[in-house]
Amino acid sequence: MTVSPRRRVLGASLLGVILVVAVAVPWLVDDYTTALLARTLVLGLVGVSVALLTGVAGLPTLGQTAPYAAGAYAGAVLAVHTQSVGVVQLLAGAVAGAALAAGTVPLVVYARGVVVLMITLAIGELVVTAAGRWRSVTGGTDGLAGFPAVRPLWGLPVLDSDRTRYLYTLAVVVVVVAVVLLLLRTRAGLLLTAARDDEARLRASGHPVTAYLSAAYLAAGAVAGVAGTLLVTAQQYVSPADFGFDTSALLLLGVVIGGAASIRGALAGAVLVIAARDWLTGQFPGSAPLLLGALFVLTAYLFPKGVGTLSAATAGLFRSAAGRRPAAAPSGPAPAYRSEAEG
Amino acid sequence: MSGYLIPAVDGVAYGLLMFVAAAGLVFCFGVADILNLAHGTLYAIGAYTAARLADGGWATLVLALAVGIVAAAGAGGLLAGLLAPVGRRDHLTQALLTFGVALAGGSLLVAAFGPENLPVRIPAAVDRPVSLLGHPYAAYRLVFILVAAAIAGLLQLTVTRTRAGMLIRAAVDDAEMVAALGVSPTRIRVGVLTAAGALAGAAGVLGAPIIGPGPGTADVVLLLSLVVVVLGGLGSIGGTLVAALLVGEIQTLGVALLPGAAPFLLFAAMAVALAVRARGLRLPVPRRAT
Amino acid sequence: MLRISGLRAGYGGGTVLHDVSLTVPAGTVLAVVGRNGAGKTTLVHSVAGLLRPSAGVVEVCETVTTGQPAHRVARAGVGLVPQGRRVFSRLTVAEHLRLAAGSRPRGRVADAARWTVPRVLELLPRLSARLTHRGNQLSGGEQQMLAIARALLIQPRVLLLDEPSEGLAPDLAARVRELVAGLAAGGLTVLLVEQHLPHALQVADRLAVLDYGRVVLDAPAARVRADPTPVEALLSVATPDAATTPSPADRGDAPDRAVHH
Amino acid sequence: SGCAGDGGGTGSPGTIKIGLLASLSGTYQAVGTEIRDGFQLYLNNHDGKLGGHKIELIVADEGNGAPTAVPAATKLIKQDKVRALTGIVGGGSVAAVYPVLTEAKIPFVGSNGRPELKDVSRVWVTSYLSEEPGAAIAPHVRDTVKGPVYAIGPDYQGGYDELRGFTEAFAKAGGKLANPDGKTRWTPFPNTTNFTPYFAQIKASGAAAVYTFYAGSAAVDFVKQYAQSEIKDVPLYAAGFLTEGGVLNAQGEAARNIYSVLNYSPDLDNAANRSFVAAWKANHDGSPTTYAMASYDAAAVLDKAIGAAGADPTPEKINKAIEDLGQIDSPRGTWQFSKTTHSPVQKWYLRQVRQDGRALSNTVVGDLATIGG
Amino acid sequence: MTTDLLVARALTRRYGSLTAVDRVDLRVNAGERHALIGPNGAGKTTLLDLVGGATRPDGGRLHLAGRDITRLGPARRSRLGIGRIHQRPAVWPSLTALDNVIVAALPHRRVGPGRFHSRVRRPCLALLDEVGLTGGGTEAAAHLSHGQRRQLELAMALAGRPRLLLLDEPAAGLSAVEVHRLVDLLSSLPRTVAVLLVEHRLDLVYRLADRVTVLSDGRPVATGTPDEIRRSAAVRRAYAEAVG
Ligand SMILES: Nc1ncnc2c1ncn2[C@@H]1O[C@H](COP(=O)(O)OP(=O)(O)OP(=O)(O)O)[C@@H](O)[C@H]1O
Ligand SMILES: Nc1ncnc2c1ncn2[C@@H]1O[C@H](COP(=O)(O)OP(=O)(O)OP(=O)(O)O)[C@@H](O)[C@H]1O
Ligand SMILES: [Mg+2]
Ligand SMILES: [Mg+2]
Repeated sequence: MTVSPRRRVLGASLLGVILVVAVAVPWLVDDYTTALLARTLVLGLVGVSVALLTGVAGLPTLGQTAPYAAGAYAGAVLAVHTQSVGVVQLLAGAVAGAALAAGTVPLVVYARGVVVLMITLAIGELVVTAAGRWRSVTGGTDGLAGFPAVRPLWGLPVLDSDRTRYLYTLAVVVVVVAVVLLLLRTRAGLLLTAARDDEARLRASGHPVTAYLSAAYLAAGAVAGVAGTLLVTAQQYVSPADFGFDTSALLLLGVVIGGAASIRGALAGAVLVIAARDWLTGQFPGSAPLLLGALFVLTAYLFPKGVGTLSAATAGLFRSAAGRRPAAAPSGPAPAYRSEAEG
Repeated sequence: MSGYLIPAVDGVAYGLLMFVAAAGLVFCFGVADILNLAHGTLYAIGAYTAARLADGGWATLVLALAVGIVAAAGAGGLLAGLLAPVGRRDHLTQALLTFGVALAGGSLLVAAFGPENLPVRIPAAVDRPVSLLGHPYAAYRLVFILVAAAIAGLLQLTVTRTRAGMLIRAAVDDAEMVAALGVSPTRIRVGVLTAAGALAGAAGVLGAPIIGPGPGTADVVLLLSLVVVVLGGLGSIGGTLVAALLVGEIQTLGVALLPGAAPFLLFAAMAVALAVRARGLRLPVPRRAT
Repeated sequence: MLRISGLRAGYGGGTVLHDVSLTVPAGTVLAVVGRNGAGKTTLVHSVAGLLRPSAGVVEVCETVTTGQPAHRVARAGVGLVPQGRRVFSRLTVAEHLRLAAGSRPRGRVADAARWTVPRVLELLPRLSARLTHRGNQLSGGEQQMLAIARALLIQPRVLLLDEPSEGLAPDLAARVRELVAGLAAGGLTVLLVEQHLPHALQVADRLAVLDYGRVVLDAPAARVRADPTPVEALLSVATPDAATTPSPADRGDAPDRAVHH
Repeated sequence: SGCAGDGGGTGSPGTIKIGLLASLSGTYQAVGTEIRDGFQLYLNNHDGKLGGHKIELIVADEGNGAPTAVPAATKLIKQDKVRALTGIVGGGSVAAVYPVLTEAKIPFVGSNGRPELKDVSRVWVTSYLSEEPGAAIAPHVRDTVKGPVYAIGPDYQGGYDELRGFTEAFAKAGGKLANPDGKTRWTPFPNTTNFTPYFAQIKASGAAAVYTFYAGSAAVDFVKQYAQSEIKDVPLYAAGFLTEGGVLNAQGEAARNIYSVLNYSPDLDNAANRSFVAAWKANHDGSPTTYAMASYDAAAVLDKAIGAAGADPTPEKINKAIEDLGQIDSPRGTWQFSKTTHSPVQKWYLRQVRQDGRALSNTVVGDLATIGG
Repeated sequence: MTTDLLVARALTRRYGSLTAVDRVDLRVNAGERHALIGPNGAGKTTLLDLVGGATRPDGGRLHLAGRDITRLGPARRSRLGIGRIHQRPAVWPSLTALDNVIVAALPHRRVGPGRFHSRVRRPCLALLDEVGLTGGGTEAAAHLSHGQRRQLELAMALAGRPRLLLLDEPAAGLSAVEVHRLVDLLSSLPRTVAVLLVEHRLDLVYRLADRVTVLSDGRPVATGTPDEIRRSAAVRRAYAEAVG
């Protein structure tokens, strides 16, 4: 929470440069890259929701594809049947994502660590399976395509080129990420960090920790839902394959690479991983997995900081799932928690 | 009624097969707390070895077992070497590294052995149906009753009775204090991953006739193993065995009883079981900071 | 013996210990006192190899151990009772003892001086009633006893004790002090961190005061026992350029009220 | 005309870029490589030219499905600016790539997957529609099997289509399903690795035969477990993919005697096939599969169409030329595109897994109907 | 009766065959300084856990100011006015020292965003000063030494403005000055705060406590004023036995 003013100015100007470049990009690259970037941004936004849970709240998740899918299908159904106004679709996506999260809250918020990982994995798989079978709404495993073009707001022109779709995606992602960042600067961020560090202590201080975690889970669901709706716009197509296990795994790893108890790191990490995958698939057909695998191994070495920040923070929680005490910092002794869970 | 008998028996055999396939992960993740997402790849090494070496005779099966164990153990050791220079040793970093290795290793295996599912030949004596209470049943699957019992017993003994087992558990709690007792935590980690590789390799060779070598093998084995290990309560070998049997029955008897819900059964059961257990542990506040 | 010279150590760039030099001859106890955050634990960790010093030399029984990993240092004969106990939460008391007793440090120990499990249990009888409890099922004091037992069983020639009596009931703490004195008499080298000056003086042959990471006093204990005032002053008066822990407002009447009972 | 550079990208004059998208990594890599090699074989046999133009074939990796297929296709279309696209293993991938295709108005000559699409004016496939194998074999099964037939298949779109083709035609032919509720039994896909509980159900249903469709490792598991199950003596009929290509090798003895239906078999006796098989065997171990054959035909289609599209074959002209192609001479026998579905009207064959020299192979044992479109 | 703040009746906690807290009756009056002493493993921490809600009793009841709190979770109890420091200091390592105190204070001080600075932040800073951690509390708690963490946790407990403060060995690991400061701080607490103090430093106990309860093997063996306890043979026996 305490950043020196100089660093703040530096950070702000860096952010400004990045934004300017991001806006200018479609005029600098071809349509293919523009379309790719739009899709990547969408996945970056899902990455933000993953980081919100994994890094900030300490609930490592492989299941954000579930609200992502809910948001996507909500947006798609709206787009096909009635509504071509972007904000309405986005709102519907957010509601759908949050609703799906609400339905699964009791499954998730009591568990910790790897157990959360497996529960959310199961939720994600169940939702994908359901999406593949609910053909009347989702078009089954073949997916849905052929949506009428979106208009961002009433009265604005429709988005019918890669460039406009990219800019729309960028705008929404920037707004949502800004909102998330602002929210985390309030006490919410402090409380979630504390919950991640030591939730028993937080309870002992009078905080309703489960409620906090539920709120974070709902919020992350809404963010993923918005991303889902954006996917429909950016990609013009949705199918259950978009929400498969590979996507969740890559997003989680992207977040790890981003070193993201910081949301911005997560966005960057997820964008990086997805872009690398898509780019590698395009440039080195057939060798993409090999190169991507090597890339993961390398990042673990090259950016120990990025990986480290998140890891340090989550290591403890991962362990507490099994009732183990957090990893000892190299210097200070760490508490030896007792656990009835083990007895 | 008897329509469910074979699925029920098969559930046991299939569950035990999964326990064998998961054994390496039980050891390195469940016991030693090292998240190894390349576990499926280690299994695949064993399975490919079986496909290459076993020709239907007992001698070659034994040879395949030996080579598979050595190869996968070597790969496990290599993995430990890769993990060593990384400063932080939490699960997410381990996941990143080992997943990368799994991705790359998977493509290398496909490059070496081709993209096809390879046939695995086993001795004719076990490659046939036997009569089980009047129903024909694949004899080879019954092998896993013995193998699983042996592995479970061995693991349990190692973990609870031997000095190595104590060191591994201690290193999970506090690696620095293990070092302060004069034992190098790095050596423990190398030992664990090598042993886990050997287990996975053995499972790969023996399991190859059922979960055979192919491009999807590693993923299937990893996913099922993770499910079994986490459901088993991370670290308890008895618990893992029970979880494996449970998953086996869900996949067979459950499917037989509720065929319409089959696609949802495994994951729904897993999510609910884990959530109920987590909630059960949480409500009376499990952790106490003294 | 233990020789520390010119030691500098810290965390992530910040230096905590500045040029610390101390010598503990075999068969003696050096007590280190100092205020919270003075760097006592940092010193112990640097000696034990848990923290890599940025400069200086640590010598254990004529072998330089600086920069060696902790397990090498331990095998050179250094036993550690860490601050905060750090017992293994998933190992039972019996397993702790077996594990520590089974480690093979370098060098021979005379059989009479050898620590065995029965001998340790005789010293700390409470533990024998808790043999099947896991580390996380012990009370704070019991954990402390276990940490002491664990360190003894690796047959150390140099023993580092970081506030070993924290959480022990008074008579047990006294017993630990007796033990420490006895160990030193038997030829062990002991570095004891102890907050409570009178207790430290009871067992120490020398006393070092650490303040803001520097040794501000290093004197024979007998001299301090004869006149504790300078040390008491050191322990309560903060240096003016204090960054994190400035002087208490009420330093005037601090020493005697706090330390006598 | 003045629009030479229009769709041509930067290739040397006269060179035409064609994009081929297929799974070169992941679960379907085996099929993907066959598709690539089939197309390449045709090119090699024709001096690297199609319709007289030098061809620059740009290959991209479809990966496991839509999420990887879309960026790869987008690259081919928007960056490489190919004039036609071919390949694509998965129906889901085709559906996912479809919007990009439509937007760029590029013709697609697919060689495997083909989902249901609203507008196929630029979509052609040289393989078949998923319903067709089942529809082709159903009357035969009805006639030869004395009793009800159990239908079982994987729980995804391809499975639905394949099995629907069979069950509808079977019912129309007067056949009766052995499934207790009269509906096909779906097995979770791709998670099912153990089929024994289903075999118990089949046993209980008293089926006289089983009809199924699986591909890849599920096909291996299904066949191997079937052969050791309590229904091992119940005749097994399947869409050809159950025993096609590498899976047959992995199934080994367990696959013996399985009947399957497919539009191709390497032992077909016609001139085109003889030269195709010979050329294939010169470069590869083993016989070509229907995947390779379909891709080979896709190249043939493009060859003819580009040849007919004049000196400057724009995507638009190529598409128009495909429309007017007529009969195509192929290793599977001659066939032509249906006017409505843009997929082949072709002959189907009944095959059985039999000993062929030292190995087992799919041997044609009879002709089935000519259907399609 | 009305002055009873905390009433425990027949409170029991078993761990397997071991009864860590055995039918303990305990009364703490409002504003009372009540010390809990006893040998290692006597059940003191377990008793504090039961009062704070970190563990559930196997038997007995617990009342706070007349209200039955036996079934309430630790968060509810904290909001009813029970504050606590742990035998092993428990802080949030990735937050700064100040944020630790602020987070501990939040549930107990409902303020609008505008008043946050004056109503929460400033008092929390002052608390840090009071326990002896100054410098603005900008250091991450992970970087504090053991003793500093204990000081921090005391500030956190005080930030909740508890009616009942549970202190588990607050002086352990504190240096002489800090112990002195602690004594001052505790003696200067307003009489609206009751303290249940577990401490092995008997000098502090006798100085601070109004009443002392001695626990041995989970049973209370004596309760009385410091003077009575100092003279009690039972107490000496309980301690002597622990040493064996
Ligand atoms: N992991 C760490 N990272 C950064 N700084 C640390 C770390 N651990 C300790 N410090 C700082 O180093 C200094 C010395 O800490 P140390 O633990 O050595 O003190 P100590 O003398 O043992 O104190 P105590 O009596 O409280 O145990 C303190 O100012 C502390 O803030
Ligand atoms: N989770 C647990 N499982 C089993 N036994 C436990 C558990 N927690 C505590 N005990 C036992 O209960 C007894 C009481 O422990 P407690 O921590 O209350 O003691 P204490 O009085 O605080 O001791 P100390 O002064 O050493 O801190 C001890 O003998 C301890 O071994
Ligand atoms: Mg210290
Ligand atoms: Mg205690």
